[in-house]
Amino acid sequence: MKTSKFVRFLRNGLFLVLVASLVLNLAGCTRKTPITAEVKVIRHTDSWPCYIDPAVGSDYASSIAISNMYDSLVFPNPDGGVKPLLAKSWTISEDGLTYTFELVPGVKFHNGDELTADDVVFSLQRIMTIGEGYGYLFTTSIKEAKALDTYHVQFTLKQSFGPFLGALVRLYILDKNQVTANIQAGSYGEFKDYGKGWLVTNDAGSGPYKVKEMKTAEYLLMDKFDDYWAGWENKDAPQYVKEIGTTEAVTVRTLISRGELEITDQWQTSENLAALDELPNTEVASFFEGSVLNIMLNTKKPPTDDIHFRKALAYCIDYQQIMDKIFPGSRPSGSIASSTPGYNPDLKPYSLDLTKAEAELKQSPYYGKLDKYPFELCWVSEVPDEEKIALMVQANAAKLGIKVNVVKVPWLSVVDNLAKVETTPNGSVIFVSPHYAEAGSMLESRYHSRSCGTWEQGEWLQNPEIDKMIEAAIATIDQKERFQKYYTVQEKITELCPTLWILEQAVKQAYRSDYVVFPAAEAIKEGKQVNPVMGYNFYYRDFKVFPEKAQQPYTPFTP
Amino acid sequence: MKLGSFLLRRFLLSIFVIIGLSIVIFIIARVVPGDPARMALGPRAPEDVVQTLRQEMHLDKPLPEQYFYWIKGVFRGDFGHSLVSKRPVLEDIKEYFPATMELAIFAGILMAIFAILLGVLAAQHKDTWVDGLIRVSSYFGVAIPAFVAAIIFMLLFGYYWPILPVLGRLSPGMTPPRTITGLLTLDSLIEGNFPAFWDAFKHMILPAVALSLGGLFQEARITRSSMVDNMHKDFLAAERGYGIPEKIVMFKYLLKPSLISTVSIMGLDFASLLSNAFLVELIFNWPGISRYGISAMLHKDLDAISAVIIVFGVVFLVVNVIVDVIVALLDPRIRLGTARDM
Amino acid sequence: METKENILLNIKNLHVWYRVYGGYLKVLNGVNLIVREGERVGLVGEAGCGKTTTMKSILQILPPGDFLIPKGEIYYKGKDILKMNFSEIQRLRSKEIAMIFQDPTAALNPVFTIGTQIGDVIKYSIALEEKKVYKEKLKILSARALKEAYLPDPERMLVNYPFQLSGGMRQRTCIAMAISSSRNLLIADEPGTSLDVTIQDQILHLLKEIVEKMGASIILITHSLGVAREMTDRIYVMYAGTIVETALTKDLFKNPVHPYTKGLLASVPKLSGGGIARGIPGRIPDYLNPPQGCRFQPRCEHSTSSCAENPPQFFEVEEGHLVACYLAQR
Amino acid sequence: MRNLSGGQSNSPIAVNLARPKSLFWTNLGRNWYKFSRNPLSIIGLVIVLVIIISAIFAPWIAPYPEQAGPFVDFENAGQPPSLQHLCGTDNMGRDIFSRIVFAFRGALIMAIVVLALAVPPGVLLGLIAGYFQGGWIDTVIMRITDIFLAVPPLILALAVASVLEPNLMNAMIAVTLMWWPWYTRLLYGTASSIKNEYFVIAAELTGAGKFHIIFREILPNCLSPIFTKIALDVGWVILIGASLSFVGLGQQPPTPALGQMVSDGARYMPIFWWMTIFPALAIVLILLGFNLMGDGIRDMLERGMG
Repeated sequence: MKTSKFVRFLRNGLFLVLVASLVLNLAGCTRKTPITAEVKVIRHTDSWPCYIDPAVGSDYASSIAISNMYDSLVFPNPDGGVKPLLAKSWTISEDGLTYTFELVPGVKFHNGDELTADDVVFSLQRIMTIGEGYGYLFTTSIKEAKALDTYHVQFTLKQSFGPFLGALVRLYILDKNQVTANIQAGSYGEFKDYGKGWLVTNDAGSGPYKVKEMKTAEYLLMDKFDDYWAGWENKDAPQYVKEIGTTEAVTVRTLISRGELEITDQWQTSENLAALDELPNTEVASFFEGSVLNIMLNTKKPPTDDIHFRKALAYCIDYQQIMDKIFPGSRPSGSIASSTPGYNPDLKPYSLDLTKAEAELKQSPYYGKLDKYPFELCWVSEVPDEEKIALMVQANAAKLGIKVNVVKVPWLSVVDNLAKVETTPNGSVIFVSPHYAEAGSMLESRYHSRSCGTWEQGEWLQNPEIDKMIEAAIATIDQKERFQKYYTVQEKITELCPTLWILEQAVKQAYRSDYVVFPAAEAIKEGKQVNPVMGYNFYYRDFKVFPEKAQQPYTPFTP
Repeated sequence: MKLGSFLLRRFLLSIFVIIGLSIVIFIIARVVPGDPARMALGPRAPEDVVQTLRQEMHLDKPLPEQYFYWIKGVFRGDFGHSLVSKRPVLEDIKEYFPATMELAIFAGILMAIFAILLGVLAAQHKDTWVDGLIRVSSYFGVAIPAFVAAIIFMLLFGYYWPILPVLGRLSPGMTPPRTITGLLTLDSLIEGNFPAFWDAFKHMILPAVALSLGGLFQEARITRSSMVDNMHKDFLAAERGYGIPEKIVMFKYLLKPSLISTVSIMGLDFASLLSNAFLVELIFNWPGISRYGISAMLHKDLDAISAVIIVFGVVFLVVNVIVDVIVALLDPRIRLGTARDM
Repeated sequence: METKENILLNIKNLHVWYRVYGGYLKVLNGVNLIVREGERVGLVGEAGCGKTTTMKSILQILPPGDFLIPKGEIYYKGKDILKMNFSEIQRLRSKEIAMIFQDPTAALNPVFTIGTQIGDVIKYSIALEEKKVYKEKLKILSARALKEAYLPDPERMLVNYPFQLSGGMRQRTCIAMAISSSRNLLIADEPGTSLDVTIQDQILHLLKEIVEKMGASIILITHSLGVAREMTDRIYVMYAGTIVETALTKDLFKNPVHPYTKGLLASVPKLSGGGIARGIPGRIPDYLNPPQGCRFQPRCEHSTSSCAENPPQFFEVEEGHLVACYLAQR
Repeated sequence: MRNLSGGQSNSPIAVNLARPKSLFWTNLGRNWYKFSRNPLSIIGLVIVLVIIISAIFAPWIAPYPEQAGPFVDFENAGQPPSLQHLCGTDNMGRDIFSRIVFAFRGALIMAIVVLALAVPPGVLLGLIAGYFQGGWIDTVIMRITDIFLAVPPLILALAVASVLEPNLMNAMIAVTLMWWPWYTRLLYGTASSIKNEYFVIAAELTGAGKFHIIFREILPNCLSPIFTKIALDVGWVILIGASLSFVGLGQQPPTPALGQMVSDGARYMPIFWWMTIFPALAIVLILLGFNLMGDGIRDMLERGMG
């Protein structure tokens, strides 16, 4: 054939294309940007969605973002108490129903407006009306709030609420004018959408950081609010903070290995963390924020409606192995986390004891006909480690002849299922952490009848006695007395054993120790307490970054 | 011109199909248990607020009426609100759609070029090792699902031989170009921002190749066989015999008729390419509408799901029309109708 | 009278094999054929006996890839085509020899206009001396070529696609392509057989006229002896890939020697009564493993043992009348 | 490939009034010969057989059958491939090879159920539409089909599966819903061409009922294209199933499914690369096997009809 010429032409063409692309790639990859005077930045991955509207967000990522962009009247201490922030002082009426706060004058919002009592009242009404996120903290407790004058605001409570100050940490103050200027059509009467639409990607706060760019489902970029009213004595605080919306193991490891990430999220599997720990200049910081891994047992559905059956389960689980193998660094937990102020240290958590388990099971009415009562155990598909827990429990329970069906459920379905008692499974593997740093928070949101139907109570305990005890405890103003009452509530609950308290989870994240000072990590090293309020260990105002100290690999950040 | 009327007919049919599709989607989206309003506002939202939202979403009306309101919105570009992003679905779509299109178009181009190149090569070297190699690799090319290819590429070129970026559209720290078309490569070229262009381009390579593989080899096979068929046609012998140079014969007189069958299946291949994007974007963390669609599906974000599917429906219809037009342009018998006009 | 000069085409002992699954089809088995300048040569034989293959191998346009020429030479103006390089072949195709294909519908590319196709033919035949050929000039030339083939309204014809023409017009188009630039040898492969008789007749006359006008030689392939008789000076009878008999047309019809030729002549239905023709029993042999000796032997009533063993040589029965059959040997 | 009608339409001139028997059955022997002539088809067949057998006898073939279910053994988590664990172990210490073998079951069940549910209605509608071509029935059926064909099956299947509870059953329902239209379209083409065959017209003239014509005259001659498509589809159904479970909408853990194993493994890339690669290769193997076999069957049925 006389086509050889043509073919050669073709072959060369193809070859050239391939070679060219290859060479160019190599060239493209080998070029490294030289390290110059660096911007101080913290890049941190976390689970998405992240809602930066204080009336909407309440999960981990949101709490971090909000606590950095907004100020509340008080600021949480590591010991569980609070210190003044926007409120420079306050008085409490002896019946504990009236709180009066005096605001720091001259506090400026990010847009320059001054923060006044009006804004406080507005923010409170807003979160109470919308009722999402942390709203319930206040809908349940506050009767009314009014601005006495520019710098004085007064709250009147429905009934006395001991940990009110702790709860107030979650009342973030928005700029009334800015929000009302940006309301769109919505379902909240005169306030239309209450600025919800606008606040999805903007902030109206006065906090140390402000939104620079919000790319939904991708990242939140905050930059330092230079004239923050409380000033910046920490000169090495990050100029930019980027919350990257992924927990994909592959992504995270790639970012770290390319020096494009300072701190990872806390949702990495133990295998990943181990792998990350191997990397040079990368450490894994591990601390407790009161987050407890529960297996909530539906006490209204057989067989888990029987206390002996529940106890049998509680005694047959190999907690130690779970803690060693699945959540290394975690510790046993009672009905609330031991790191939560108000935890009863005298209570001994359930532990593996098969003989006790046998004994309990024998007393159960279901003993002998266990096969008739399948035990359905759901785990949240978004948290892969939960599958291991579920399978461990399944294996352990098998020793007693209890058959456990493990079911994988996406988070939103979990929320749906737990809304009704009949759709709530026998067991649900769920993490819960306190909303404000005190036992009362956890006790109320986990075991009070009021919280039935929310994902935080899969037990359907509905025990009037416990309800009363919790309310009484919370109503107590004096802390010592209050904590005593917490103790008794915990005893009572532990006795009922409505939950398998698997462990208190150590919040673990890998971070670049060579050039980032991570306060919580330091505190742990010095054996100090870390802040028990969710999100406040990522209060970036206290962070220190020294890009010039960064070892390779390091990719500088250009906003 | 017959082509015009042909297009008009296609267009009308498409409208009908889209409406039908929207009904199907609507039904699918409404069979879900659970109350969209409650889902939108969260478990702790006060009942009265949820109730007002229900009325706004017309959830209290009978289904047909609900559909009417919904479709009316859709035509006005209002796809409702996303549960996850908490903002209008349209905005999300505007944001993510270009990314997917950029990837798909690039992959499509790769597919077409290499399919034809390999096809011609195989036909040229019929029954030689070249042909054999291409045939064998085509069996694998068809048998390796895009998402498997994606993962293998990621492992190879992301870790063991890290010459290509494996995540997202642009390296962090790379300043993205101003959004004009939304296609990063295009925008950066328009801006003359070449590092950004090169970076964006490199990010596209692996996902695009993973996407194009399947169709590429199938089309290469089709091209080859139709070229081989045509090679034995008299008209080719004639054109050679009348002294038309080999290159012209090959590229003009042989390729054009042979491409008809290739192009006509390209539509289908492009469709499957786009549906594969659903998994591939997930793997390469590509911020496109497919990944958005998946997350919407996992979060039961109904409005978003419906919107994504409608969008894809439209895209496919457009693609099919384009393919038909190209085929018509290639083949006069279709364009002018086989009737004799004289 | 056999002078080298006036021999235009000389095919010597040409073998062509086709590669198929499980072996080779030995289609041409030593074809010998001579065409002198200005001569009109007929090539007759039943369908599938290798006529077209022979012609295609002259132009080197056999289907790519799956054939080979184990031995033989094709001399054109004393130069072996099989040894020519690419450009020489190119020149041959565009200046010297042109072929008119059997089925005009198949011979025209369905997806290009007549104008494009004929235009390219002219462009590249002229391009050899003139470097650039202008569109306008091309158009005029193409139109002229069509006119010479008596196509109505040539300009309009140029923008038409083959499927828009009638069979006859397609055939004329093919001819137009073949004659679009002057040629020394035309090969007409059963022109018009796919058309009805009247049109076929017109086509044949057109060819005759053209050949006379161009003073070119022509090889007319046909399976109808009638056509051959009125169109040609000399006839080659071909059977199963070999030439079995050749003679001046009048001699051949006067005394056919080879049994096959006789058979052919006998199978022409006589207008003057005689009824249905006798025809030849049997069919073309299997080319995969053809008979050892004379390929016609299995169908031949006079076959002897020697026929089966080795193929007969040519025997000259009279001036320029060669027969490959032992019957002619005496 | 329009003229698959039992070889009849290959010769439109030949007027034969006798209904041809479906050549598929009569020529089984000859077809097998054709099929076996092509080594690739045989390879495909072998692969398919291996997969089917290992699916059926999984408990005996898998070295650690118990690990294909709920099982944790953190001592052996993340073992690289070795003689004890051909494909290594996953992050819960389960033998990946065993899980792959068991995953074949789910895959095949998926294919069988989906095709069993999707083909009959698809074929029926196609036949009817094809037979009443031009009528309103035709229009209604084919327009509905168009709607379902407007978006590739994977996307709609994902959508349907996502609004239902994620599990194998719902995944199968979702895929089935998306699969029938392809058969409707196929049969529409075939049936509408066959209905103009002489033997059908003849039957009509002899006053045979519509039912008889559709099921006795037309259907038998559509068998080969149907079988061909089924043979080719098995692989694709399995692939879509894998894609669904890759996203987490298919078979739920701890029951193993290939797609789910691939995506789980991806979380541990590149540390435990074997967690991903081997299930992925298993998918490739399935597709390769069924494609090669399908091609073989198509060649033997389509070309074989002439």
